Amino acid sequence: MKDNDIRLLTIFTEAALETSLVKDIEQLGASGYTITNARGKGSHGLRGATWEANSNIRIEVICSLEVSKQLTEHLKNSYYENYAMVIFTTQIEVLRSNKFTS
Amino acid sequence: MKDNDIRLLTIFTEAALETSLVKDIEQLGASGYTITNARGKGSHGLRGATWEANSNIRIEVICSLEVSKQLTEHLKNSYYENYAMVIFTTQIEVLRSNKFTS
Amino acid sequence: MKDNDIRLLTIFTEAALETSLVKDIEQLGASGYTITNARGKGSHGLRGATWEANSNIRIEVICSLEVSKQLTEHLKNSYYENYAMVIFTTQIEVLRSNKFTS
Amino acid sequence: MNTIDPVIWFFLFGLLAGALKSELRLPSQIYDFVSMLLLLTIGMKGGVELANQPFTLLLPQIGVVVMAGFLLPFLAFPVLRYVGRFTRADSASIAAHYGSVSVGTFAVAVAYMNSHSIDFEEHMALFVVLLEIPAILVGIVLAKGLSKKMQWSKVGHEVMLGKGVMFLIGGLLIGWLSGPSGVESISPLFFDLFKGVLALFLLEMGLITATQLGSLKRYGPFLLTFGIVTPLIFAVLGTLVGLGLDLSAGGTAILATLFASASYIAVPAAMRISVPEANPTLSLTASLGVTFPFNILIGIPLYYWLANYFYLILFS
Amino acid sequence: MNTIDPVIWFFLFGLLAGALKSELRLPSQIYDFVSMLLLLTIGMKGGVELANQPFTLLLPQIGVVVMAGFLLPFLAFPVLRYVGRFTRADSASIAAHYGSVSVGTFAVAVAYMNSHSIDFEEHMALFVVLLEIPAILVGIVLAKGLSKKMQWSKVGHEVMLGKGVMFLIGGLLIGWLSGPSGVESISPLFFDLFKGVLALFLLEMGLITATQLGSLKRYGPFLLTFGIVTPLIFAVLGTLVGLGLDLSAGGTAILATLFASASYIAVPAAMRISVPEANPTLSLTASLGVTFPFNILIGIPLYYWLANYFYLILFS
Amino acid sequence: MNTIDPVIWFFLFGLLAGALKSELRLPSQIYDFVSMLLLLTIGMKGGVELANQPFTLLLPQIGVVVMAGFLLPFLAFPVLRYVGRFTRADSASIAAHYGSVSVGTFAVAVAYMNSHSIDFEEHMALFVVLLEIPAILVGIVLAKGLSKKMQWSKVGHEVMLGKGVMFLIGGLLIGWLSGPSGVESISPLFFDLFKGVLALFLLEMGLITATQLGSLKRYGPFLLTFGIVTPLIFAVLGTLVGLGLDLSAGGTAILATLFASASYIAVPAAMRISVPEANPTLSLTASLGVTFPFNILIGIPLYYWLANYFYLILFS
Ligand SMILES: Nc1ncnc2c1ncn2[C@@H]1O[C@H](COP(=O)(O)O)[C@@H](O)[C@H]1O
Ligand SMILES: Nc1ncnc2c1ncn2[C@@H]1O[C@H](COP(=O)(O)O)[C@@H](O)[C@H]1O
Ligand SMILES: Nc1ncnc2c1ncn2[C@@H]1O[C@H](COP(=O)(O)O)[C@@H](O)[C@H]1O
Ligand code: NA
Ligand code: NA
Ligand code: NA
Repeated sequence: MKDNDIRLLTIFTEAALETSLVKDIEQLGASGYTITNARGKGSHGLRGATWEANSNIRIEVICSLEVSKQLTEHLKNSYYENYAMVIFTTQIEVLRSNKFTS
Repeated sequence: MKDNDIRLLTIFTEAALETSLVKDIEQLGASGYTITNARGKGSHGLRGATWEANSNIRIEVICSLEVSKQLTEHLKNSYYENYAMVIFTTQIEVLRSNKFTS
Repeated sequence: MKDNDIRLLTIFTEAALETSLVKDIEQLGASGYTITNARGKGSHGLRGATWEANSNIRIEVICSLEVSKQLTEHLKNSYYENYAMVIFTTQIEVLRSNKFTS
Repeated sequence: MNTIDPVIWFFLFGLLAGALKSELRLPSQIYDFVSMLLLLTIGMKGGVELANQPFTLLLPQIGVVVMAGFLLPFLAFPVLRYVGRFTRADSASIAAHYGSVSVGTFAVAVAYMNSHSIDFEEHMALFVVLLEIPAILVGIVLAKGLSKKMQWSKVGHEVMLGKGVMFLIGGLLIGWLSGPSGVESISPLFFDLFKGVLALFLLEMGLITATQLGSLKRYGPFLLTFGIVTPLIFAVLGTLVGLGLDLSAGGTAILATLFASASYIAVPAAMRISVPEANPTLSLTASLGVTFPFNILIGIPLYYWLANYFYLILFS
Repeated sequence: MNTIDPVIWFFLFGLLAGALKSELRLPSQIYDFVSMLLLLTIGMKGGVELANQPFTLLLPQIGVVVMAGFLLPFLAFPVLRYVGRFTRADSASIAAHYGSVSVGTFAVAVAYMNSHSIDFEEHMALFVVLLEIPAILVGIVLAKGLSKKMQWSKVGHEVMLGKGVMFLIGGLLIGWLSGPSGVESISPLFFDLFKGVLALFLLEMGLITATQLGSLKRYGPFLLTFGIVTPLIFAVLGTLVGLGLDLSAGGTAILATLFASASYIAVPAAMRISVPEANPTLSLTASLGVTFPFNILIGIPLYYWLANYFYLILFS
Repeated sequence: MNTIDPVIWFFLFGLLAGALKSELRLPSQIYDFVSMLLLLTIGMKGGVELANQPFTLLLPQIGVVVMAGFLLPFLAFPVLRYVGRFTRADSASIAAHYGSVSVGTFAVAVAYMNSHSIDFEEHMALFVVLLEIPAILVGIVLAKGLSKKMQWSKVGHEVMLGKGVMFLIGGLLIGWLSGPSGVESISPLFFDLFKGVLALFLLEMGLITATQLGSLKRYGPFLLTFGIVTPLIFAVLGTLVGLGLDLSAGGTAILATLFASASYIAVPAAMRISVPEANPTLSLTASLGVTFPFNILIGIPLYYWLANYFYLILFS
């Protein structure tokens, strides 16, 4: 597998989904994830992180192109309709890329 | 409009500018933004987030190439000279890209 | 030097390394860095940021391709074996790129 | 002027600061901390009281209150669905908010009784815990129907183990197991600071309420009306139940306040996960933007007046 | 040794820990919280005092103090511009810092008076609020000129609604509206813990001051001299004003301290937005790196001695 | 039931909530704050006591305790290396954890003595500071050998200037310099709230301990045995040392608790930097997952019983 098959999948979404999404990410075969707290605005309005209910998180998953596609598809079907959520992928070069594609 | 016309514009800057920048971002037609707290160092010295006055933020805006150019131009003219600020763009692939280009 | 020689180097690692890594980054010639707090999971297990000892940080360094290679090499040799650490680079376009390559 | 509790001034100050778009904020972790202290302390107060009296004596009251918790959402739901013309999910979600209780409102009611030297049954705190949960379950059933597919264990987990409920129950257990003399050593933090902590909490509630006012305009007069009329009706029910359970006037007023209050911590979190198609803005606008300020500014004194009034009518 | 207040030891400990490059830090939200408690409490103290006495009696004092707030920056500006050779923006910004006041310094002065059982007028807290703002407006005019283009409404918003000023004013209003008996219920948090909260605040201030020492070296002897001489001169002016207003020796010393102190919360924030071309490092180095430690370690006792000395000279 | 301290109930509640995978959490900065208050207060208590008695009288005790701090890791190391079959780095790191002390355990021991009205020497807090560091140095030497290449100045910096040690030493100095009357003004925050703050700390410790239980299963019975037997043996040593130093029964029990306790703040941080090849999960599983709960639930009463028992045997 080539280096450029590695993607960084980034999700901006509601903090309330953290437990649920982490489960999904692990089940769909990603080797890990990184989460930071965030605030923001989008089509679901202002989410200013004043309190839990309107806090966002920012999840990053380094994974193979394939897993990234599956994850995106799954998230789109499960959450996109009812939750504030944005998903995008970036092409990256990662050290020891095999760690993320096994 | 094609997918690869979507950009992720990232800004590292002083926390004091948050209100001001959010206004600019909305006025220049971006559909949203995401903000996280940060600390760092650059040509304006150490900004260690010990307190409000030397805290940084990290703003991400997903937008069309065009809006990204206008935003960059505007931020450069309005803030670059007097504030700690770094701006860069990344090429990304975003789910439902039309949401960010309308 | 051309614009596309600029890289964004991102490091996900243990919060305990912050002081040490900042020193390395400066010594290897990067012009700055940005740090955010994070939590996550990887081959070293869950790092949930419940307390200092299992908190992560997310370091971003904008630098020339060359510096990014040197930094990656140095970090790999110094920390990769014994610490939870992930490193990757993204191609970016940065405003006033000469600021980061001098 | 001095008859208004200072904690209410904190709320109004927060509201004003929010309306003026000031940058004033309680740091988010401080807000979490302050909420947590409120929940733990209220739980502990209830627990200490439980340690003071035979549990069995309370059983009838407990039974009635829990039943009320299951019934209240059924009263609100049809109004929302057929008068308000909300979707089924939205109606169910809002009904769950109003069937459940607001811990912050309870704390203000307790502060009101204390500062007017009105006696009340200390075990009212127990009812906060009891009323928190049933409405959530009813809300989910109203939204989804009673299908076999419902993952009740997941829902139960979500509801019982959410932060709000856990801190209340934890406080209750700790207070009960430690007893009145046991908690003495920790009372400087949990009990002596309580009113000040409540003040900070209300400051932030004022700021949050201010952010709801925008959506209030958008969702129009129905939510405004609903958010005032429902607590009034529920308070009357609460007053009757309180008198029926032989509570003091103070205790009756607090029970009325609980019936009248709408959740904005435990229920929104549970609904977001279990009924995701419900729009959280609707329920929060009503419960936080209308009912919460109404209750703490006007409701509580009114419900106390009501309790006394009914007392007079019924018992003299 | 026991005559040094423990809160000062907290400051010195923070300074030492910072100088040693220790990893010691107050979590940022805790620092925000602690600052907020200081501001609210100081505001409330002033407000309670306002409730105690007819407002009109204070009007003359208020008038004089506000006028002083407008005048002080004009004294500092030419020195900075023509002796210090700073740019116009930098001179204006530093002048605004020194014309305004430091809430932390005020709190230490109050602690000093209390621990030496020195009486002072409790409404001094009101002057903190009054002196906070005028210097900011003067600073902006000094930097930009009095052009018609100035967006004064935006500036006013920025200045009045910044966190520091809002918490002070909010506390003042709450204290005033609640009165002395009203605030009693929240006093365990706001008043009893005050000194301990001040200790934590000063610990962090010590850490922050330590980070300024580096830039102090860079910007050389002028800032050092300015940061010591200005408070001394302003303190003499404050002493004269205090005696002129018939304040007690303690009250006079506190007014002198206010004049002598330089802002590091409200003014930096306002200048960053309204006079962005001013270098914030310069003003913070002077106000935090020099004047703050000078005032709390040496200034306050000195100003109290000064007040007594002038008293003797003038009134005997 | 009432004989169990409420702070222990907080720990058990945290443990339960963690085991149930509830979302309950102390916000991270609040946990930092709460730890910091514990460390500062314990340091200050020790410092105030130092101010009360001639330092020279304590010198023999100090000498013995520091020596013990250097010796204890040497006892644990061979067991870990040759019975537990851990790598040299892991054995050294775990030995350092057990040679050092746990501030949380100390605080619970003090709370235990207080709530049972048992007298003890107040300067025990000084021993916490003294026992914190030697084991770290020994651990590093055990892992790396005594090579000339060791950057001792870097290690010393790391160890002395880490947050835990700095707050303890800072508190000690502040308490010592301020003296008993000096700290009075800050005692509402630092001393009156202490037990409540400890309760919150233990709640979070319960949650953290629960997360260690998973790894406990993985690393099997050796760590479990080691984590119970080591404190028992070290406690006996501590009891003998305490009696040899002529401490009271309460003081002896606290010294035994210190010997028996294992660090989970200062040592893990130092080891992570100085002995990176040691697996931090192993030492934390043992110290947090086994020894900490064992000590606070069973150990402390047992050590007090032990101290009395030895007293009887030896002195009657
Ligand atoms: N154009 C955008 N650029 C950056 N972040 C966005 C954008 N749109 C939405 N977001 C983030 O994604 C979250 C959910 O978006 P939405 O579902 O559009 O409300 C928002 O709260 C923002 O944090
Ligand atoms: N080379 C860099 N890499 C990553 N972040 C940077 C870099 N330079 C500056 N920054 C960030 O951008 C902020 C403002 O930069 P500056 O205007 O150069 O002081 C800094 O405080 C850093 O957070
Ligand atoms: N596949 C991944 N995607 C995103 N972040 C990751 C991934 N793997 C590891 N990380 C992050 O990098 C840290 C260290 O990784 P590791 O050394 O694999 O334990 C983790 O705690 C995560 O925050
Ligand atoms: Na209700
Ligand atoms: Na001044
Ligand atoms: Na030990």
